[in-house]
Amino acid sequence: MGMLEFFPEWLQYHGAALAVVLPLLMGAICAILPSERLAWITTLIVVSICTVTAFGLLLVTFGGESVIYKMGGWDPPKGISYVIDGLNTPVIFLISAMALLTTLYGLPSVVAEVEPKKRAPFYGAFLIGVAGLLGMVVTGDAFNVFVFLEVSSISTYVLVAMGASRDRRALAAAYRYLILGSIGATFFVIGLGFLYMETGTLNMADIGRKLQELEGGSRVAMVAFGFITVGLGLKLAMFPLHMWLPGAYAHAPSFVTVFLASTATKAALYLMLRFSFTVFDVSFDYVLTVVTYLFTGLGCAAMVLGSLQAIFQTDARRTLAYSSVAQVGYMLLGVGMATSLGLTAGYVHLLNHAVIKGALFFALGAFWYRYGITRTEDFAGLGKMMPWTMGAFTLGGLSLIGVPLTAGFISKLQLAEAALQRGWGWAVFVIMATSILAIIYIGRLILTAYFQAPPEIDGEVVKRNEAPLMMLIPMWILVALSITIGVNSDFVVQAGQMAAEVLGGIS
Amino acid sequence: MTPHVILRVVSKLLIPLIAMFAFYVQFHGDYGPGGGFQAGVILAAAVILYALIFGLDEAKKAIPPSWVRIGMTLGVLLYGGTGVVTWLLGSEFLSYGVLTPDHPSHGQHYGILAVELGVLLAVASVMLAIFYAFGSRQPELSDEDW
Amino acid sequence: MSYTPELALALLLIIPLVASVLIPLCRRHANIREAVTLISAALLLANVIYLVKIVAGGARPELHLGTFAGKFEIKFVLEPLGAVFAAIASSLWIINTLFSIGYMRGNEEKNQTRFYAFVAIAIAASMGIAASGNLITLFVFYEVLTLSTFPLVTHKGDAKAKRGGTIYALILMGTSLGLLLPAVIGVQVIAGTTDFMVGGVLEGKASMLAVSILLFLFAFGIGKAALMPVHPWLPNAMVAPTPVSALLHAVAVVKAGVFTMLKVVTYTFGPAIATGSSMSTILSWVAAFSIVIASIIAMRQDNLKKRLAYSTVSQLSYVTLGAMLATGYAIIGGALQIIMHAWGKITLFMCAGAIYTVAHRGEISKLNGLGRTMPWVFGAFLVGSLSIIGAPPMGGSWPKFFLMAGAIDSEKAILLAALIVSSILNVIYLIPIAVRGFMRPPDDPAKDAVIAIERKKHRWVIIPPVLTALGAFILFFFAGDMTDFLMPILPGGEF
Amino acid sequence: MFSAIFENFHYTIVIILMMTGLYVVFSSGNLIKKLVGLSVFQTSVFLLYISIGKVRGGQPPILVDDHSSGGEHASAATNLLAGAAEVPAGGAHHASDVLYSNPLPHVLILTAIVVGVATLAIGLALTVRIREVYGSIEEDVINEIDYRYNLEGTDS
Repeated sequence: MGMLEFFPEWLQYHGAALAVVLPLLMGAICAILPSERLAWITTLIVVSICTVTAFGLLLVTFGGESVIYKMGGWDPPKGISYVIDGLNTPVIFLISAMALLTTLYGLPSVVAEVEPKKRAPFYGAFLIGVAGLLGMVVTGDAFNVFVFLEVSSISTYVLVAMGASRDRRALAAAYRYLILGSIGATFFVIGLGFLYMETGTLNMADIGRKLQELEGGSRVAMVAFGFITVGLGLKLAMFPLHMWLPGAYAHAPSFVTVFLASTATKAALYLMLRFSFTVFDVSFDYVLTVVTYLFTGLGCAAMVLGSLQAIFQTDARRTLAYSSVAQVGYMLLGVGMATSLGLTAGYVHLLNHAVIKGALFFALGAFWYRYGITRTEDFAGLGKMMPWTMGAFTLGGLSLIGVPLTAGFISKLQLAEAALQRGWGWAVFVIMATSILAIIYIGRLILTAYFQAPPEIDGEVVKRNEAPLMMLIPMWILVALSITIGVNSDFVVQAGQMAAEVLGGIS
Repeated sequence: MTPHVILRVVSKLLIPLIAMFAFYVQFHGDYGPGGGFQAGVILAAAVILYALIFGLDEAKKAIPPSWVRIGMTLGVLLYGGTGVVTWLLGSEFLSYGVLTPDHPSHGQHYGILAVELGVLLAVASVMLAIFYAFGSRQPELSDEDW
Repeated sequence: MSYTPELALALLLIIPLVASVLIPLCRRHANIREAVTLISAALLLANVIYLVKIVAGGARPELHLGTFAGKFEIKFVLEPLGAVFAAIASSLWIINTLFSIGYMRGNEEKNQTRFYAFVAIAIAASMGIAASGNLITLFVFYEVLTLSTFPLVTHKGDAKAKRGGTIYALILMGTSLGLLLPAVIGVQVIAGTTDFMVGGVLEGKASMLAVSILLFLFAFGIGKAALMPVHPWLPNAMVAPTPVSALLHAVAVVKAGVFTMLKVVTYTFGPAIATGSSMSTILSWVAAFSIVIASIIAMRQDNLKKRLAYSTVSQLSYVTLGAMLATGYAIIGGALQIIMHAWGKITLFMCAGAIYTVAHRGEISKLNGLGRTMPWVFGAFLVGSLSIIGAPPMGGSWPKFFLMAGAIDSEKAILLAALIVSSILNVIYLIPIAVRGFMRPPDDPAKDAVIAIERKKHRWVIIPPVLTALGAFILFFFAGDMTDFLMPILPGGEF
Repeated sequence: MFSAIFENFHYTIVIILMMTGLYVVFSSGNLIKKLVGLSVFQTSVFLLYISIGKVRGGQPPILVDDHSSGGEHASAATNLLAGAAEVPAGGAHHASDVLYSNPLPHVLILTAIVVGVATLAIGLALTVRIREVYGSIEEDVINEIDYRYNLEGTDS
């Protein structure tokens, strides 16, 4: 890793804290900045620094090392430690890079969708949300996870509610998200309480060690695992705990939707992995049972029912939101296999899906920006009205379906292979059947866009009006990335294998 | 608004006491129960009481909302800034020991003081901000319609 | 860089891809645009001929493009079957381009640039399929072919095109993602590789049950082979302009399907395993059933293109039947059928397109006496029909002969009967079209006189079918060479 | 059986509060009442945490011995944490001569309370806004309005 030389020694160690602290502090400053442009520039600089830092950390772990950052100089398990290892650096990088892209996209988008007075605080809330997500991924302390989980959630509620100036349903959606999100977080914290009762420590690695010594622990540990699973399940929109997701994605400002869709559920899923496989361990009966039957079962249910619901939506954002529920199902299925291959596949899909969904929601945001379109029937003629954006949407859609030479194909290939290796032939058919459902709900949008004439207003055909460059660039970066992964997926698969190595799983 | 004279007199007596108590809790947090969180809430309670008795506008004159907003940020920055200083001194984030290298426990003392002060500022400001935000909304319906 | 077989192999893909990039760049100048297509087609053909010679000499040029998704490899290896497919697709691309120029300009179709660009991509995908060295590469290009032909099928962009295109995409993508991909991954998991090897890779690794399941998945997963009941996409794809139907639905797409079928049976399963499974017997019955039923449906179609489409469904199942019988004769017969049917069927489609361009008629019942006005077209149609039917001395007679020999070899009298019945049905639904054109009196001689004048303008829709008809005839004499060329695909290298 | 309930009465209370809170959240259609339920639910968790920090016979975790020396300060804190680890096991005897209750859950729950307050504040703010734009804080009514909006695509 020759590139690592560009990153100072200091950053390789302190980067873990920097990536969290910087957006947190700057978020607070952003909230009181007088000018929105200033706030935007601050945000851009901060997330750029985070991205570079995250990239450095990624290189460190690709080099096969892991870092334990001692917050406040206290040694773990007493102090809070931040852990950088193969499991979380890809997610850290994903979150910060997506934050960077959405910030670029936000320049036109936020102006269109958020009231002028609220824009600077909006960026503040966004930065704090980024800090929360990064924090919950980076921290090695279980209670700290809860704190950051809530930091990110609370800022997310605010961000979703900001959609109210565009669509009042954002308020109801944010409220629903708040109730369910808080219940989820509370369940999680109850679980942590039980875990603390069982082991007397909050350091995740230490809990893991103690539980190993206790060989899985007593019923208290089981209850703890149950609560944590439900709590995180709510956060990651595990079927049937996904009720908050469609509304939140559909009515939030486009900016927020993109960021949420590509990072929030992913970070929660990362935590689920972390807790199920490293804090607890699949060698414990109850964990294995939950992972094998619950994750797989609910994953498959999500894939089928989420895709079916996606087909019947009249709002394009809702279609994609339900599709996200289904895609989380794919990840859970991979995780549910609990084999090294399955974990790799689930993790790879986690990364790929973030790229794909990000591109798709970027495109939807651009449609709204130019023509105020969200309903599927209004897609008529978009192929002519916004060829570049619709092109990006089409390529992203194909990737979601899982067409070869796109990222989605890599995910499905890996998942199917892992399923067969595990001896789960039926799972392959669920995967493929839901791909066919994806053809239907994506195809419907694409066909409407290309095969129906643009609408007429006052007898005049609506003219071509492409999205601004600041929207097209991040959109096409993700589309290009999706195709790059489809052609050469080595680095993503390598990240997946690295994560699977940390997780272990059953052999 | 002309509040009841008893309330006015009693509150005038109480508010300084409440503020004093807040600072007691704040600084005694080192040795006993207390700290920035609790002190912040108590401090905010003093202002809120003032607002309840004399009206929101009076309270806003005393503590303008812009101060509150700056207070929030300042609190967070004081907390984070302490960490940044320890960073600049070449140690981990919030590792107070480096503040006074020859006597680490003193550094810890100063560090925690700064951090708790930040917490006090932030919590008090946030509490006030929430109160102002809710209190200053103009209900577009009359009370009977609720 | 010297011209090596490896480079030639890469050029197979590069030439049409470069063409697909250049074509939109020259969209302002129609003549240059068409010239680009023609030149790249010619270059491609020259390249393929070189490769065919190399392969005939026993070499198997290889090219690795790297791996993706862990252990799956993108890899090209050219072997006789692939060389044959590449040769058909590239040679017919030239003739079809000539025809397209005549047709697209004659009918003043819109978006011609898009049309030529996507045809070039489709050809690139076909080349990818032909040269693929393992199943996963094949699958990738198989999907690319589906997607790149979608804009061609829906070229007209109206509601009918949308409906046809939807069915086309849904069935082809549904079967490939739903059945073919699991089968491919199944092979990878069971055999540890998806490479194509003479004699198969599953020998001794898969249980009989697994072989049966995989065979089933492949048979229906390769939707492009149009085995009943996954055939409806083919008649529905006829909403496309005729050059598309001609090139893609007589040559590239459907042939990609049956080619995959043959390749899978010979190189993945290996004839020995394939014949041993009772699933192959069942599937050969399905194929026979498809042959007969599709012929019967074809008889009932009045729309010329629809009739040809069902005829294609029927003829494709010959190849599937050959693959499922999996004896030496049957496999070679299937491979020959790919070649012969391509030349025969493209003739018929081009004739249909010529009739549509010149006379604006698409229904068989309206063709009375038209043969007198358009003798060359109807003559070519007759020759093509005879080749499809399998009447000597047309190229199409050889595959029928080999397949019957294969059916006799494996002692399946019913299949033999099905082949014979089908030949009779072919006569019934194809010959009357030409007969109607030559023998019946015209419905409206005045109109036909106008057509006779009109005809002169449309030289480029009439010459290509005549050329391919000639080809279908000449191929009869080269069957021996082709058989020798294909022989190495059989384990042991003999029948 | 009853004795088990009374011996662990703190758990009983926690469970009752928890179930009450959850029930109110899910059953009530009024947005404010839902928030009340949520707060009750969260409070039950605070109680749960605090009750597990209690060590039988333990004193409030305030240093009674000389705290002039920073070094000892730190070591006492360390002991507290070490003690915390042994709490669940039952017997909490350690080197220090004073038996402290475990302070860590208190600290944790302080954070959780702050989080709860923030959530509540945002929930209430949202409710106020919802009341302004929908004219109601009953979930059924809001859903009905949204449903009609979805069907008709306009704000009639």
